[in-house]
Amino acid sequence: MQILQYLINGISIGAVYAIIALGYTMVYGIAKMLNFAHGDIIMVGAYISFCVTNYLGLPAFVSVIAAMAVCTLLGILIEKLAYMPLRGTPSLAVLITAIGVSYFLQNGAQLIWGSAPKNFASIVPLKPVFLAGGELVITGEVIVTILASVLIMVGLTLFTTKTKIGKAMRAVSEDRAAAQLMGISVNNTISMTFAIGSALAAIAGVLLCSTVPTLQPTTGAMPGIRAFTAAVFGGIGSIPGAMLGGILLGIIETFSKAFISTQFSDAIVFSVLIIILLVKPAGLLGKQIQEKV
Amino acid sequence: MKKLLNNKNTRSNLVIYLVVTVFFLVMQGMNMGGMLTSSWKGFLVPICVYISLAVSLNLLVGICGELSLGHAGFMGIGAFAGIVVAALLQDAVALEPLRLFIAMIVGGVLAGAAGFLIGIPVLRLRGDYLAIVTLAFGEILKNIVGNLYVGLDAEGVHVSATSAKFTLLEGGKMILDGPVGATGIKKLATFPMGFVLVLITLFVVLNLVNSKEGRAIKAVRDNRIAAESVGINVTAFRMKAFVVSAFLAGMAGALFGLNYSSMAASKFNFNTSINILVFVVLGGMGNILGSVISATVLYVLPEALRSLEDYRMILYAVVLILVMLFTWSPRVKEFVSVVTDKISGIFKKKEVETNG
Amino acid sequence: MKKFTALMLAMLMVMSLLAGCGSSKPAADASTIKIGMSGPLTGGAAVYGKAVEAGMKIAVEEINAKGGLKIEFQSQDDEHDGEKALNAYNNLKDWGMQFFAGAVTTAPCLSIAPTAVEDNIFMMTPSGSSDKIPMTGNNIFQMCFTDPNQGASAAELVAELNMAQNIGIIFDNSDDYSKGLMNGFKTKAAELGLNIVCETNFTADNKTDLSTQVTQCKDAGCDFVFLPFYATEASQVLTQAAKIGYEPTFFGCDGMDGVLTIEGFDKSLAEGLVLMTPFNPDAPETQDFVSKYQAMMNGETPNQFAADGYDVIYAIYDACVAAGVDGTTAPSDACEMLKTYFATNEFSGLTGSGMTWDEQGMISKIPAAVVIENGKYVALG
Amino acid sequence: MADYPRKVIQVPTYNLFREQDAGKQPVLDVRNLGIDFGGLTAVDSFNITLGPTEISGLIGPNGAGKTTIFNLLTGVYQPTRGSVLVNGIDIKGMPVHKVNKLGIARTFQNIRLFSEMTALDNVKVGMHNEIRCSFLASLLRLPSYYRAEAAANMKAMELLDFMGLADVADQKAGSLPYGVQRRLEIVRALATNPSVILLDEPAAGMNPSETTELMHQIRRIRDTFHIAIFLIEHDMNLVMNVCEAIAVVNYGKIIAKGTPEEIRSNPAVIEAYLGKEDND
Repeated sequence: MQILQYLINGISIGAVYAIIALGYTMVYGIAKMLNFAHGDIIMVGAYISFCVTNYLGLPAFVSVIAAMAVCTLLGILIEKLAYMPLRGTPSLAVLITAIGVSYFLQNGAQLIWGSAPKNFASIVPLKPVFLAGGELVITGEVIVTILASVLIMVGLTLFTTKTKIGKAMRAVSEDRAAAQLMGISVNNTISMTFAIGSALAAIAGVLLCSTVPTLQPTTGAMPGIRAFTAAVFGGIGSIPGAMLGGILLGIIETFSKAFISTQFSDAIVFSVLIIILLVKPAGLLGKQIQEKV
Repeated sequence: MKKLLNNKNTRSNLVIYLVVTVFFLVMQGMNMGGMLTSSWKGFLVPICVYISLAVSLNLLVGICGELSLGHAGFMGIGAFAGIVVAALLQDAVALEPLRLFIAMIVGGVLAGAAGFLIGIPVLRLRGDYLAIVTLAFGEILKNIVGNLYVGLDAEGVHVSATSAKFTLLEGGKMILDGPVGATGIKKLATFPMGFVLVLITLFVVLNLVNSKEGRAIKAVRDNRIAAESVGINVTAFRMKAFVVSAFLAGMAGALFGLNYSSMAASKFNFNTSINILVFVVLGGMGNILGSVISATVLYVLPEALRSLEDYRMILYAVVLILVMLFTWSPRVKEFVSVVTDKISGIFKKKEVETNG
Repeated sequence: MKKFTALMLAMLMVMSLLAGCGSSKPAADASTIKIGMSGPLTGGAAVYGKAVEAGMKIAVEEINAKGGLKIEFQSQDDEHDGEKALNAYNNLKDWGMQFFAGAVTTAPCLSIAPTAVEDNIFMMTPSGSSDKIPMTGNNIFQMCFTDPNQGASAAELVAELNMAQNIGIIFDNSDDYSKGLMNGFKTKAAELGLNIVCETNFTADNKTDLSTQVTQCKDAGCDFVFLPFYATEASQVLTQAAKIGYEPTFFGCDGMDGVLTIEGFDKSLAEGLVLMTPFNPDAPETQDFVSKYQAMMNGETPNQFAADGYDVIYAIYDACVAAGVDGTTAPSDACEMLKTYFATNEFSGLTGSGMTWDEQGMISKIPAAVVIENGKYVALG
Repeated sequence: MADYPRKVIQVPTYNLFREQDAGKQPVLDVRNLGIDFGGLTAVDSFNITLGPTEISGLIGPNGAGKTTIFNLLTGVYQPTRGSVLVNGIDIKGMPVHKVNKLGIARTFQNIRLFSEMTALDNVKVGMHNEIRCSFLASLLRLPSYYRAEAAANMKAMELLDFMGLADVADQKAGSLPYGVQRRLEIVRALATNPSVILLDEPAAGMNPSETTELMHQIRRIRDTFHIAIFLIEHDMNLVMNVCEAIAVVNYGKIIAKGTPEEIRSNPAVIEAYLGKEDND
């Protein structure tokens, strides 16, 4: 029973990682950049949602929509101002810029919202489900997070395979130059990717803080790195891979904390990542690309 | 012709040594003359440490072309190894600079060994995957180092990975205390030793770059497949670069660890790795002098901005982004050149007017 | 790239010039003493630094409004990092600091303290609570409780009031404060025959999700959980426990203070929480401070960090007035005078009355515990 | 796959060895080589032997599998079937750099120079395994380092001079004109002291006068260094003039082998390949 409870906890935090990882994977797959500021967009999303519910007193779903709207705009803005001018330069230049953006968002958030942590009241109205005579608890957040992550994964898959914009995204991800020749606007497609990735980050932020209630300017940093790990784990660029990677990471993290060592859980999580990459260098569901000679 | 080529290399190397030496002499002179502020006195050793870290990471990122996000992990190994060694040799080696130097060498060797062990699996990967795995290893190293308990008492040295059964005899001294790290460290680091560290780093990296090993490493960066086709064992050379880089980072870490009276493993996290990477990228990839200067400037910059209080870090972020845009973005560069042309055009016009 | 290198080189030269110029200190003014403080004003621990800074600023404003000896105050960011803390301290020294009222968190304190001993600058930390800090030297003083002592008194209290059958402990393994409290508590608990059945921890890197630790305590059947860490993490534990319907007695230490004022935190979750805190914002004698603090910090209620900061400034000020230290006294002389003063005199402030310090600079004040009832602190016992 | 040649082609049994190579061990002995990519047979039953000082050509239409064969010969791909013997040693399972050490060097169809390094350094990279100077010696700048570097410089300059590239020794490889880059790649390959050199479309992108010069240079390489040359080329003029023997591949299989005259008149070749290309 104990093990089941940990499994549920693991899946729950894993599902949050999965949603963040989906955003990472989208951006990486299409813009080919490691957007280290992604975690901080999550934090902004959570703050917006917090403000809308606490200061304006509006219902939870409005706050989620507001957070998504703000993050989408923010994502596009960051992309246009900081990343777009660097298109075509070495990926390292963009990486450093992304780190600059991350510092900017963290410190900007501290200026706006202060450094005192806020306790994020869960936006999930569901009551927990008690099973096996109360020994097993499934909270509303767990249910909603898992549902949301699955819905987002399915939605994204459909979006990238069925819609015109989605197909354009895949084309840009495969071969940017060829896509441009086909009349696809690479800039617009990448902006669109950032918009979607950031909207997902907003949802992730709200769900993350519903599960783990502390909200402060650094809230997004660590989950951001974890989710990035999850994305690589599952095969970066692959939508189901991000989902699988996130869930697995959450479970491994929870289990290693519960049964091996709370101190070494980081080392264990990252060791598993390395082992996976050595066996499958492109991640669990990633495509192995052979260099043409 | 051949001589000229040699001269060119030698000359640019000499410039680097010269800049570093002049900086050292000026600073040391001002320090001895009591002209330095406390802040600057405090910066001297860390600047040397970060120069050394930036140059050694540049060997990996700029010259070898491998993105590493775990440099701070090696620094951490060096720091804690150095702290432990210095504490153990407290009585055996009375001469402080010698004890410090031994600590640095041990720190470097251990970090290099860790680099070798990590290199075996890691160097099978490339590009962004290598980056994420080095990040992971950096975190693992930090996690392991951060859970080591080392103590010294009458019985000898005790090492453990848990605090649960860790007890020392009366009068024993705790050297490393798990996540809390080391406290009560005897500060051994000095600016001259920092200068020696920078010289060693420059000597190793510059000599390596301008030798057959360096050519092979650059060849692997430029075109791995072609390098293999001319008989270069790519993995071996990536490994050499990785180990040398880790060794130097370990030495720098030992000096760093012995510059403070307390040191926690959390210092050697992802953010520190990123900071060193920022030094390298802003100084120019493969540009050793650039790394030296940018490490110095970017270390002092946030400190110089202290008077801005709350706006300090946000300004640092903005400066970072702007510098990246101005140095890399083709469009921004174009814009800047148009503007400067216009401005100089205005001045020229005025000149003409005043002349006429 | 070339241009950029040249630019950097130029900047470097300018900075080296500045390095020399800054050393000429302005002439000291006898009527004003200079107190410097460092704490985390940005980053994850900024909440503590900001609170102490605000508390200190209130005290400085009050004193300066009074007339007589004035205080010039400067606060510096140390990002909760030993390296940056030393830089901040050096910067304050350049500014002409006579007294160091910091640092806020333990790691920076441990990094600065040996240098302060070398410089013989009087240092009084408001909230760096490790016993290693005052042990560094006899000019390093503490305003807050020392961790092992507080942990021990917590255990005594639990035994005295017979609060627990099966005790669980969750602690932050990467934090000296938390470990100090935990060790003090455990040692004393063993002496008193308390029954600890579950001991689990987290570290700074994986504290985002504490559900595992809460579940572990629940599974071990703990009816009492000792939480020797800060309010932020505590609020997580309380929320997590409520989610899975786990209701033991939670017991915190002074770091737990402020749990009720975390914005957005459902106060009802903290009902019945017991914590040891020297500062009670609901007590009548603290109301003046509370209202000033709220005016300064957008209506936030002060916690013990702010109160400790406030007390440190008053303690230094009182000592200066009594010992005749003014703005022209050299820091080292001032340090000796204050050491002598504190050896024989006591201080009363927001966080207790009749506080005294031993020759090591360790404080002794009466521990007080409160229980939260109806969203207010109510004195326990 | 529709127009796969159904006709059984008579492959002439022609001794590819030059007279002076008779009785000597072939530098390259390829037996029944084949590779499949995920069920698709890219190369099959490829047999060839190369005498120690022979110039041979490998021709065939685009996509016939020529470059794949080169990749198999140099160990870039591991074959599914068959074996490659370089100077009598089977390269099976060897990494690319070890295969090179056995004496096989190559150039690339899409130039792969070390573009950020000077032409001279490119050649010195090629001489890597020849420069005898320990890691420590170069780190500490011992006299042996200076001796080795001076010797390497001299030899590299000689090699560059041999291909008429001495003037560009100090220029970045990436900034050189296309034709020069192709020749530099050949110099770099020569610098590894090979016993056989594989040239993948050495004349691609060259103008007619450059091509003519290249033809002379290829012969001169063989005559000076006494090594075998195996080249892929679409320029029939070059192939027919330079090569002493030619193998024609289509769909990964040899469809003809022989002297240039024999190939020119082979009906299967004309049908599969030359027929379309003869226009130019």
